[in-house]
Amino acid sequence: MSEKIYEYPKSINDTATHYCAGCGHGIVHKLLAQCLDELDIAGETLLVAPVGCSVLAYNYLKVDGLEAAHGRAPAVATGLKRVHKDKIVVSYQGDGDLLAIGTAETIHAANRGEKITILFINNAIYGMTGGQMAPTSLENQVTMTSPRGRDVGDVGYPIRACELINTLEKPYYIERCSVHDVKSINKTKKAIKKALTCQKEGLGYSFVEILSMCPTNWGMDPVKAVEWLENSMIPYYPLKVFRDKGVKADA
Amino acid sequence: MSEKIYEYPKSINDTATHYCAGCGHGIVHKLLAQCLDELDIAGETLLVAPVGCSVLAYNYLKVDGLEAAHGRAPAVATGLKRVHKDKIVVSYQGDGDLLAIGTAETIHAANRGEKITILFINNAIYGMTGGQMAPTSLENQVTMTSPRGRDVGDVGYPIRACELINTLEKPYYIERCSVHDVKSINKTKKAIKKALTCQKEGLGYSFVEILSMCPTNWGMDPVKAVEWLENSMIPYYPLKVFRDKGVKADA
Amino acid sequence: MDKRILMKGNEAIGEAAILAGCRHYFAYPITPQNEIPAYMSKRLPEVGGTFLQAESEIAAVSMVMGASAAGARAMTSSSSPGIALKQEGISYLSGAQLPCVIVNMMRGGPGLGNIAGAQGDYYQATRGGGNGDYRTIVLAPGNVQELADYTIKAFELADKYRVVVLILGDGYLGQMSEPLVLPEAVKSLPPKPWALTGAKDRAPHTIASLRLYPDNYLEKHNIELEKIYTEIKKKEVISESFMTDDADFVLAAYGTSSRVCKKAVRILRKNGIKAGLFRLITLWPFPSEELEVLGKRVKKILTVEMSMGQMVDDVRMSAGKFTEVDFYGRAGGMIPEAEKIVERVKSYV
Amino acid sequence: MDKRILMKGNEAIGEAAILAGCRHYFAYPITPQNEIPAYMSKRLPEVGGTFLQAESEIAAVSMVMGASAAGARAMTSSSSPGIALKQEGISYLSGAQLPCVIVNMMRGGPGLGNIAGAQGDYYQATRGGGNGDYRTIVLAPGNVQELADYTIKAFELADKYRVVVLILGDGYLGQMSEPLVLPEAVKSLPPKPWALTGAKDRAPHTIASLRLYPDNYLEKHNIELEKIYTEIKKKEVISESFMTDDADFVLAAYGTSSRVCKKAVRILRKNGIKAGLFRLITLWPFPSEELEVLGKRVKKILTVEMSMGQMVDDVRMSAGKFTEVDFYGRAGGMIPEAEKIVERVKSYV
Amino acid sequence: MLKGKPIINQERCKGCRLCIGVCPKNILEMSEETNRQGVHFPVCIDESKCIACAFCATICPDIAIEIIKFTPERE
Amino acid sequence: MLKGKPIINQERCKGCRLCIGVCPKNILEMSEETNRQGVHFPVCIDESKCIACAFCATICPDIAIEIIKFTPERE
Amino acid sequence: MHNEIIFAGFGGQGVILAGKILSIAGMMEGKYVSHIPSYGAEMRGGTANCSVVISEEEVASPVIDHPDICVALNSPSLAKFEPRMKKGGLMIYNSSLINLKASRNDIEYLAVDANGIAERHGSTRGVNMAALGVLVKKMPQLASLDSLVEALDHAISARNRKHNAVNVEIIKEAYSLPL
Amino acid sequence: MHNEIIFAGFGGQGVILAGKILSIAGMMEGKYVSHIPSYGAEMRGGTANCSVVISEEEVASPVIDHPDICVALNSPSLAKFEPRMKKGGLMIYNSSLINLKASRNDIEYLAVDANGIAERHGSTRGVNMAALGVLVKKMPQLASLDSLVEALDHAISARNRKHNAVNVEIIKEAYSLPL
Ligand SMILES: Cc1ncc(C[n+]2csc(CCOP(=O)(O)OP(=O)(O)O)c2C)c(N)n1
Ligand SMILES: Cc1ncc(C[n+]2csc(CCOP(=O)(O)OP(=O)(O)O)c2C)c(N)n1
Ligand code: SF4
Ligand code: SF4
Ligand code: SF4
Ligand code: SF4
Ligand code: SF4
Ligand code: SF4
Ligand SMILES: [Mg+2]
Ligand SMILES: [Mg+2]
Repeated sequence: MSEKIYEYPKSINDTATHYCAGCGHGIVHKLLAQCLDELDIAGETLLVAPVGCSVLAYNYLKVDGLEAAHGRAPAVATGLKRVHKDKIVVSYQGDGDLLAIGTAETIHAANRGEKITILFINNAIYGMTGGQMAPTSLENQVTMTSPRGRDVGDVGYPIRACELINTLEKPYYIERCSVHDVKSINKTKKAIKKALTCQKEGLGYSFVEILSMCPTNWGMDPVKAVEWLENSMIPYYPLKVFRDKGVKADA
Repeated sequence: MSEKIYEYPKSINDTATHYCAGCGHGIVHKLLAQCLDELDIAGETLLVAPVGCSVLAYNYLKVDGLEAAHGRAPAVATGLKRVHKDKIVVSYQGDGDLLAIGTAETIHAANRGEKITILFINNAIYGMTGGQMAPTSLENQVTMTSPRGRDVGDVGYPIRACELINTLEKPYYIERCSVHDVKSINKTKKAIKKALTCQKEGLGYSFVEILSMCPTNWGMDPVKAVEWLENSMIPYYPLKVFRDKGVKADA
Repeated sequence: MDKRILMKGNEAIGEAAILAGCRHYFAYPITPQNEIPAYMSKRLPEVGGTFLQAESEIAAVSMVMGASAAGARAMTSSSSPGIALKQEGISYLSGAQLPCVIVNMMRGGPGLGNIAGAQGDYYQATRGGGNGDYRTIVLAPGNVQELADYTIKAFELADKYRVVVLILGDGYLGQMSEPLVLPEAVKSLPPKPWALTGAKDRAPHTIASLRLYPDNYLEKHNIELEKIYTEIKKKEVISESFMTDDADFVLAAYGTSSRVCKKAVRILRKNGIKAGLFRLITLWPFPSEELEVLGKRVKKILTVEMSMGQMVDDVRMSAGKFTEVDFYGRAGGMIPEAEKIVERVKSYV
Repeated sequence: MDKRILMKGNEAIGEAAILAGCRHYFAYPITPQNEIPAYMSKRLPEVGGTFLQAESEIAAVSMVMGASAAGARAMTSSSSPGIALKQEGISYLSGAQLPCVIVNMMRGGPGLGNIAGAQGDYYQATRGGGNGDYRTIVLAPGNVQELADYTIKAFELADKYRVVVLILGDGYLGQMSEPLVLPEAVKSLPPKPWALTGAKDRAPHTIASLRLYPDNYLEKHNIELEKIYTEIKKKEVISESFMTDDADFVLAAYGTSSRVCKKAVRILRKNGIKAGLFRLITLWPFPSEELEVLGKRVKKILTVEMSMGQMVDDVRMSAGKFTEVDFYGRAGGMIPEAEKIVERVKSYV
Repeated sequence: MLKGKPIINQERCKGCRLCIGVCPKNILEMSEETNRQGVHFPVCIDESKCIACAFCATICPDIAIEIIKFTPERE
Repeated sequence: MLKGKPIINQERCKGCRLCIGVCPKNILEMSEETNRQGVHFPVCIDESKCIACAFCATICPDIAIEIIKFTPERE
Repeated sequence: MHNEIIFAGFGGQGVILAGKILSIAGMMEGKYVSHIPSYGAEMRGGTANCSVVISEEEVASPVIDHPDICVALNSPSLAKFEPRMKKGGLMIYNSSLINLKASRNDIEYLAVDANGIAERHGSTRGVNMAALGVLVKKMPQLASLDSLVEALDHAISARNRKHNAVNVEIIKEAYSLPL
Repeated sequence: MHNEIIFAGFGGQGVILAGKILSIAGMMEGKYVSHIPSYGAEMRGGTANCSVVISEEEVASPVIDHPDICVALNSPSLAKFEPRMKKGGLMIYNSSLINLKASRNDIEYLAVDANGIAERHGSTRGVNMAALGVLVKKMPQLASLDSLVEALDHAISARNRKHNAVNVEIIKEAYSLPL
C-alpha cells in the first residue's frame, strides 16, 4: 500500500515563486498553505501582503489577497477584520515592514488585540530592496547600509519583536520559531496552526515570529545561511512560546 | 535676614502661558526652567516642542526652540543632536504625540539610544484637540471619542510608555513621576535634573514620564483633577525609577 | 412640518455618511474637524457600525483601505497636515481602485500653520501629493446642507468609479451650524463583486496597486485608470452659476470664499455693475468647458480664494485663452471681505 | 588628464552632496535609489559625517528637519511612495523656512506601482502634496553629470532662499552609469545666523511653522514666503534649448524623456523637419516666459513625458495661449520611443 | 516673628486654587476681587503663620507665587 | 522492501541543496543536468534506503518534493 | 435685517448654547442663520465665544469681525469685544460679574444682572438664559420670545431637558424686566 | 557607430562588472557610453543583466529593448534575450554551460567556452573576462583590447585588484582565439 505522506498543499498555486533559492519565505508559504488546508479555511482567509519580498504572496496562496502600503499591514488587516468579523485575516510581514516603518501599526494593532494573525518573517535584513540593515540585523552584521557591520553604539541593538509585544496586555498568543531545520519547521507549522486556531475561535490577537533565511542578501549559499541562522540568530532571538492564554492544541 | 527661597526661574519668560488653570504643563515648564538654571545649561539647550498643548513651549522657555511635526519630535531631536553633539537636546511630548502617531519615532530613538532627553507629559488625553481618547486614557475613561468610556475590549488597555521603553537595551535612565502634589513635584524636578545630567555627561538616552493634570478635558476643576490623577492614574502608572544605569545623583 | 434642524457642518457630514450606508469610520483627531470623530464615536455604535480612533492618520487611511477592500463603505476625515500624511495611502487606494471618502476640513498652512479655515490645499487635493498618475474626485460643498448632500454623493461616486472622493471643506464650514434638511437614507448599496469576502466557491480575488511583470503591465493599468478619469471628466462636473447670464465680470470661487463672493455680487449689482458668480462644486473634474464658455463671453474673471492663488491656475488654463483672469486671495485662515472684492471689480469698470 | 570617471547616477548624487558640504544624510531604503544610502553609509563616516538609516521616510525627513535647524546641510532621498510620505514634513520645512535637499528617484505609480523609472510625480513635486501655500524648487537633471552638478546647485539654492529643493530624477537616471567629471568641492558654507546653536549670549531662536496669534499672523507669513517665491521665479529659472531657433515644432521635456526627445529631434532634422527641443531643468520655477516666447514663434509644441500628462498642464498654461500644445506620454515605467515621437511630429507637417 | 511669606503675583494667577489646598497652615484663601483677567487669586490671610515651606509656590502652575524666608539674624 | 521515496519535481527546484543536507540517509545528490531554468536539482541515488521521513520535503522552500510512503499490506 | 451677534463668557456660562438657541429661534422664523463657535487653541484659558448671524439674506461669512451686538458674560469677554464693536452697536453685559467702565461712547451698554436672575430661580447655569431674555426683548427682530422658548427644546439634548422649565422661567423674567 | 549590448547571466558571473569594464573602455576612447543594470525585484531568482550603449552620439535611453549584441553566460539568459535581439545581431554565448539550440536564423551565434578559459587560468570568477575578450575581438568598434585592459583597473575596487593580472590573461587568451 502506498500513500502520499507529504504532498503539494491544495491552498497554494503551482506557479514558481519569485523567491531566491533557499529563501525562507517559500517554506513559510508552504506551511501556511498546509495549515489552511488542515483547518479548511482557505475559502475564508483574507491575506494582507506586505511590501517586501513577499509582496506577491497573494499570487501564490489561493486566498483573497490585499496589498498594504509598506508597514501598514496591521492597520489594513484591522480594517478588513472590522468588516468581516467571521473571516480569518492574516497579516504577513517582514522585519523592515513590521519593526521599522510599521512600528506604530504593529504596536497598536497588538495593543488593541485585533483578532488577526500576524506572521512575522524575521530574516534580519531588508530582502526586497537588496540587503539594507533591518531593525533585526544583528550586532556587527554587514549590510548594504552598515558596511562596517551594525554598530550598536550608533544605531542600537536589534529589536526583539516578541519581547516588545509581550509587554502589552491583549495579545493572546505569541511565539517565536524558525525554519532553518526540519524540527523547527515542524514546530513553526504547529505555531501557525495554533495562531490561526486562536483567530478562528475568536480568542484574540496571535503573533508568530519566524526566523528565516535570506541567502541572497546575507551573501551566503543556502546551506551556509541555515547555519548562520542557527548559530547567530537563535542565540539572540530565543525560540519559545512567549504567551499562550489558552489556545487549544490541535493534532 | 530675608531670602527668596522660591523665585521666578531665570530660564522662563514672564509672559503668561496659554495653559488652562491648573494645567500640569505649567508645572513641568517651571521645573524644566529651574533645572536649566541650576545646571546652567539654558544657553546650550535646544528644545523640541511637540504638536500638543505645549506646542508653544519655546515661547515660554528661554532656549532655542524647534517645532516638530506631530509625533516626530524624537526624530527631529535626533537630527539636532547628530549635528550638535555637545548641546543638550530636549524633546517635550504629550501622550498622543509620543505614544500614538509617534510610536515608531519614540521606540526607535530609544532603541538607538540617542543622547537626548525626552520629557513625556502623560495627561491621559489629547489636550490640544479638545479631549479625545489617548493611548494612555484609562479603562472606562469618558472622552470625546470614547463617549461610553474606554472599552478595553475594543480598543485595548492604556499603554505604559516606561514599561515599553524599558524592554530596549540602550536607554540609560527611565523614570515615571507626577506633578499632582508637592512631594511628587519635587521628585519630578530631581528626575528631570538627572535626565539632563545624563545627557550633559554624554551617558545616553533619558526618558522621564510625568503624569500631569488636564482639568479642562477631564471635565474637572483643578483640585478634583489632582485627586483623579492620584486615585486613578497612579495605580495604573506606578511612579518609579525603571532604569538608572548610573547617573550621578545631584544635590 | 419644517424638517430643518440646526446642525454643525462636521456633524452633518457624519450623519450623512451614516445615511449613505457608511458603517466604518477610522480617524485621528485634528482641529477643526474633531466633531466628526466625536459624532461618529457616539452614533456609529448605535447603528451597528465601527468607530475606531486610529493611532495616526496613516493608520486611519490604511484601515479605510482594509474596510473598503472588504466591500464596506468606509470613510476617514482629517485636516490639512493630516491629509498630507495620507497621500501615500490615497495613491495606493487609487492604484488598487478602492472606493472611499476622505474629508479634508482645511486649515491654514503650510506646516502646522493655524487652525482657522483656509483653502490652501487645492493643489494637494486636485493634483495629489501621492505618487504616480492618479486622480481623486474633489467635491467642494458651500454650506452645511451641501456638506450633507455631497457626502452622500461622494459615496455614490466613489463606488461608481472605484475612486477616492475627497470632500474639501474648511474649518469654517466644519465648525459652523446652519439649517439643514437631512437627506434620505440610502436604501440599497451597490454590489461589489470584486470585494474580498473569502475565496470559498470562487477564484481568489487580489487587490493591489503593484504591477510588476511584464514591463508594460503598469502602463496598461495607467491607461485603464485614465479611461475612468476621462469618463468622470465627461459626466461628473458640477458647478453653479449665479447671475452670470448677463455678467461682464464673473467671480470664480468655491466653498467659504464663494459665499462671500455671492454677497459681493449682490452689492455690485446694487451698484449697477453686472457681476456674477461661477461657483465650482467639483474641483476635479474641473469645469473647464463651462469656464471656457464663460471666458468667451465676459470681460474678466476674478478668482477668489482663501489661499495665495492655486485654483486660479486651472481657471487660467481653461478661460485664460479667452479673457483676462485676475486673482484675489486671503491666506492663512483669513476670509476675503466682500467689500474688497467689490472694490477690485469696480476697478475693472 | 581625463578626469572623467564612470559613475552611477545615484552615487554621483551622494558624492556631489559630500562635495557640497553635506555631512548629514538620513534615509530609508527604497528602490531605485538604494545606492544613495549605500554610498553614503560608506562615504560619510570617512569624511566625519553622519549617515543614519531612519525607521521610515517620515523619520528621515524629520531628522533632516532637525539637522537643518541646527545649521547643517542635510539631505534625504527616496522614491515616489516614500516621497509621498514626506509631504507633511516638506510642508513643515517650508513653513519653518528650513533649507534642505530631497531627492526623488521616481518610479512607476500610483501606489506601489513598479520600480522602473517614471515621471509620474511631477504634480507631487511642483504642486506639493503637503498642506498650505508653499513652493519647493524642483531641479530635473538629465544625465549623470547633471545629477552631480545640480546636487551642488540644490544645496546652494536651498540655503540662499531657505527653501526645500527637490532633485527630481527617475530610476533610469539613478541606476545608469555615465562618464562624469566630479564638480569642485564647495569651499565655504554660507553663515546661518538663524540656526539653533544654543541661546548663550543671544536671544533665543525659534523655528516653527505655527503662526497662531494674532489672526493674521499666518497670512503675513504666507505673504513673506510668497515674496521669496516671486524672487525665485524671477531669478532661478533654468532651461536649455536645442535647435529651437528656427524650429517649427518644439518638443518640451525634462530628464530621461528629454534624452529621447533629443534623439528624435536629430532624426527629424535628418528628415528635413525643423524640430527642436526645449528641455526644462527647473520644473519650479517653471520657465513660463521662455515657453511663452517659444509659443509665439512655433507651430506646435509637443510635450513628452513619462506619465499620463502632467507637465503638459504648465506648458499649456504658458504657451497654450499662443500655440497648440500636444502631448505624448508613456507611463508606468516605460520610456517613450524616439520613433514614435518622430512619427507624431511628422503627422503635424 | 515672621518666618516667611508668599509673594503672590495676582496678574499671573489663573485661579486654579491648587495653592490653597496644599498650604499646611491654611492661610491662603481666594480673593473677593478679580485680576485683570477676571480671575480670583489667592491672598495670604495670616502671614505670621507662614512657615516658608514653599508648597504653594511649588504647586503653582503659573509661577504666580514666590516665597521669602526670614531667618533670624545670628546674634 | 521499499519504505518510501521522494518524488522530485525538477522544474520546481531552485537548486538550494537544503534537501541534500537534511536527508538522514544521504541518498540525495545534485544532478549533473539542469532543468529548464538552468538549475541542478536533487536526485535520489538509492530509493531503497529512503525511510519516508519527509525531511527533504519539509525543508524544501519550493515544494519540489513530495513523499510516498509504502506500508506493507496487512496480512 | 442683518444682525451679527457675539456671545462671550467663560467656559461654564453656556455662551455656545445661548448662540445655538438664538440661531434655532431665528431659523424657525424662516431667517437665514449661522452659528460658529471659537474653537481649538482659542479655548485655552477657559474663555469661549460664538458668532451668530441672523439675516434676511444668505449668510456670507459666519465669522464676525465687527459685531452689531455683543453679549458679554464676564469681564475678559467685555474687554475683548468692546473695541471691535460696530458704531451704534449694543453691548449687553452681565452686571453681576462686570463692573462696567465703558470705554466707548458710540455704542449702547445694557446691564443685565444675569447671575442674580438665574440664582433667583435656583439655577447656577441659567446665566445665559437671562441674557437671551433681555436680548430678544431689546432686539425683537432677531426672534420672538415664543420662538426662543420653543428653540430651547430643540437645542438641548433630551438628557438635560429637565432644566427647561426653569430655563423658560429665567428667560421670561429677564424678558419682563424694564429695559 | 551605435551599439546596444546586453550582458546576462546568473548572480556570481559578474555580468554587471563586465558591462562596466566595457563602458569604461568605451569612455576612455571618447565615446558616449551608458550602463544600466537590471535591479530590484528583477534580481530575485539569481539572474542579473545589464545594458550597455556605446555610441558616437549622445545616448538617448540607456534601456535596451532590442540588443544588437547579447552576451549570455547561462541558459536562462540566452532564453530570455534570444527572442528580443535585433535582426543581424550577435549572440555570444557561454558554451561551457549552454547547450545551444538556436531558435533564430537571423542572428549570428558565437560560442565561447568561458568557464573553460577561466578555469585554465585557475579562476572560477573570470567567466565574464573571457566573454569580454571575445566580444572586443569580434566587435573592435566597441573598444580596443588595450582600452579594455586599462579599464580593468578603473572598474575594480582596490581590494579586488589583485586578481587583475589573471583577468588580463583570461581576456587576452579569449581575444587570441580564432573567431
Ligand atoms: C514607503 C515605502 N518605503 C520603502 C519602500 C521600499 N521597500 C520595499 S520592501 C522594503 C523592506 C523589505 O524588508 P522586509 O520588510 O524585512 O521584508 P523582506 O523583503 O526582508 O522579506 C522596503 C524598505 C517602499 N516600497 N515603500
Ligand atoms: C498630523 C497631525 N495630526 C493631528 C494633529 C492634531 N493634534 C494636535 S495636538 C494633538 C494631540 C495632543 O495630545 P497630546 O500629544 O497628548 O498633548 P497634550 O495636548 O495632551 O499635551 C493632535 C492629535 C496635528 N496637528 N497634526
Ligand atoms: S532576497 Fe532574501 S528574502 Fe528576498 S527572495 Fe531572495 S532570499 Fe528571499
Ligand atoms: S487642555 Fe489640558 S493640557 Fe491643554 S492647556 Fe488645558 S489643561 Fe493643559
Ligand atoms: S509657604 Fe507654605 S505656609 Fe506659607 S503660604 Fe505657602 S504653603 Fe502656606
Ligand atoms: S496655584 Fe497659582 S495659579 Fe493657582 S490659584 Fe494659586 S496662585 Fe493662582
Ligand atoms: S524522505 Fe527522508 S530518507 Fe527519503 S529522501 Fe527524503 S530525507 Fe531522505
Ligand atoms: S530543497 Fe527543494 S529547491 Fe532546494 S535543492 Fe532540494 S528540491 Fe531543489
Ligand atoms: Mg526582512
Ligand atoms: Mg495628552
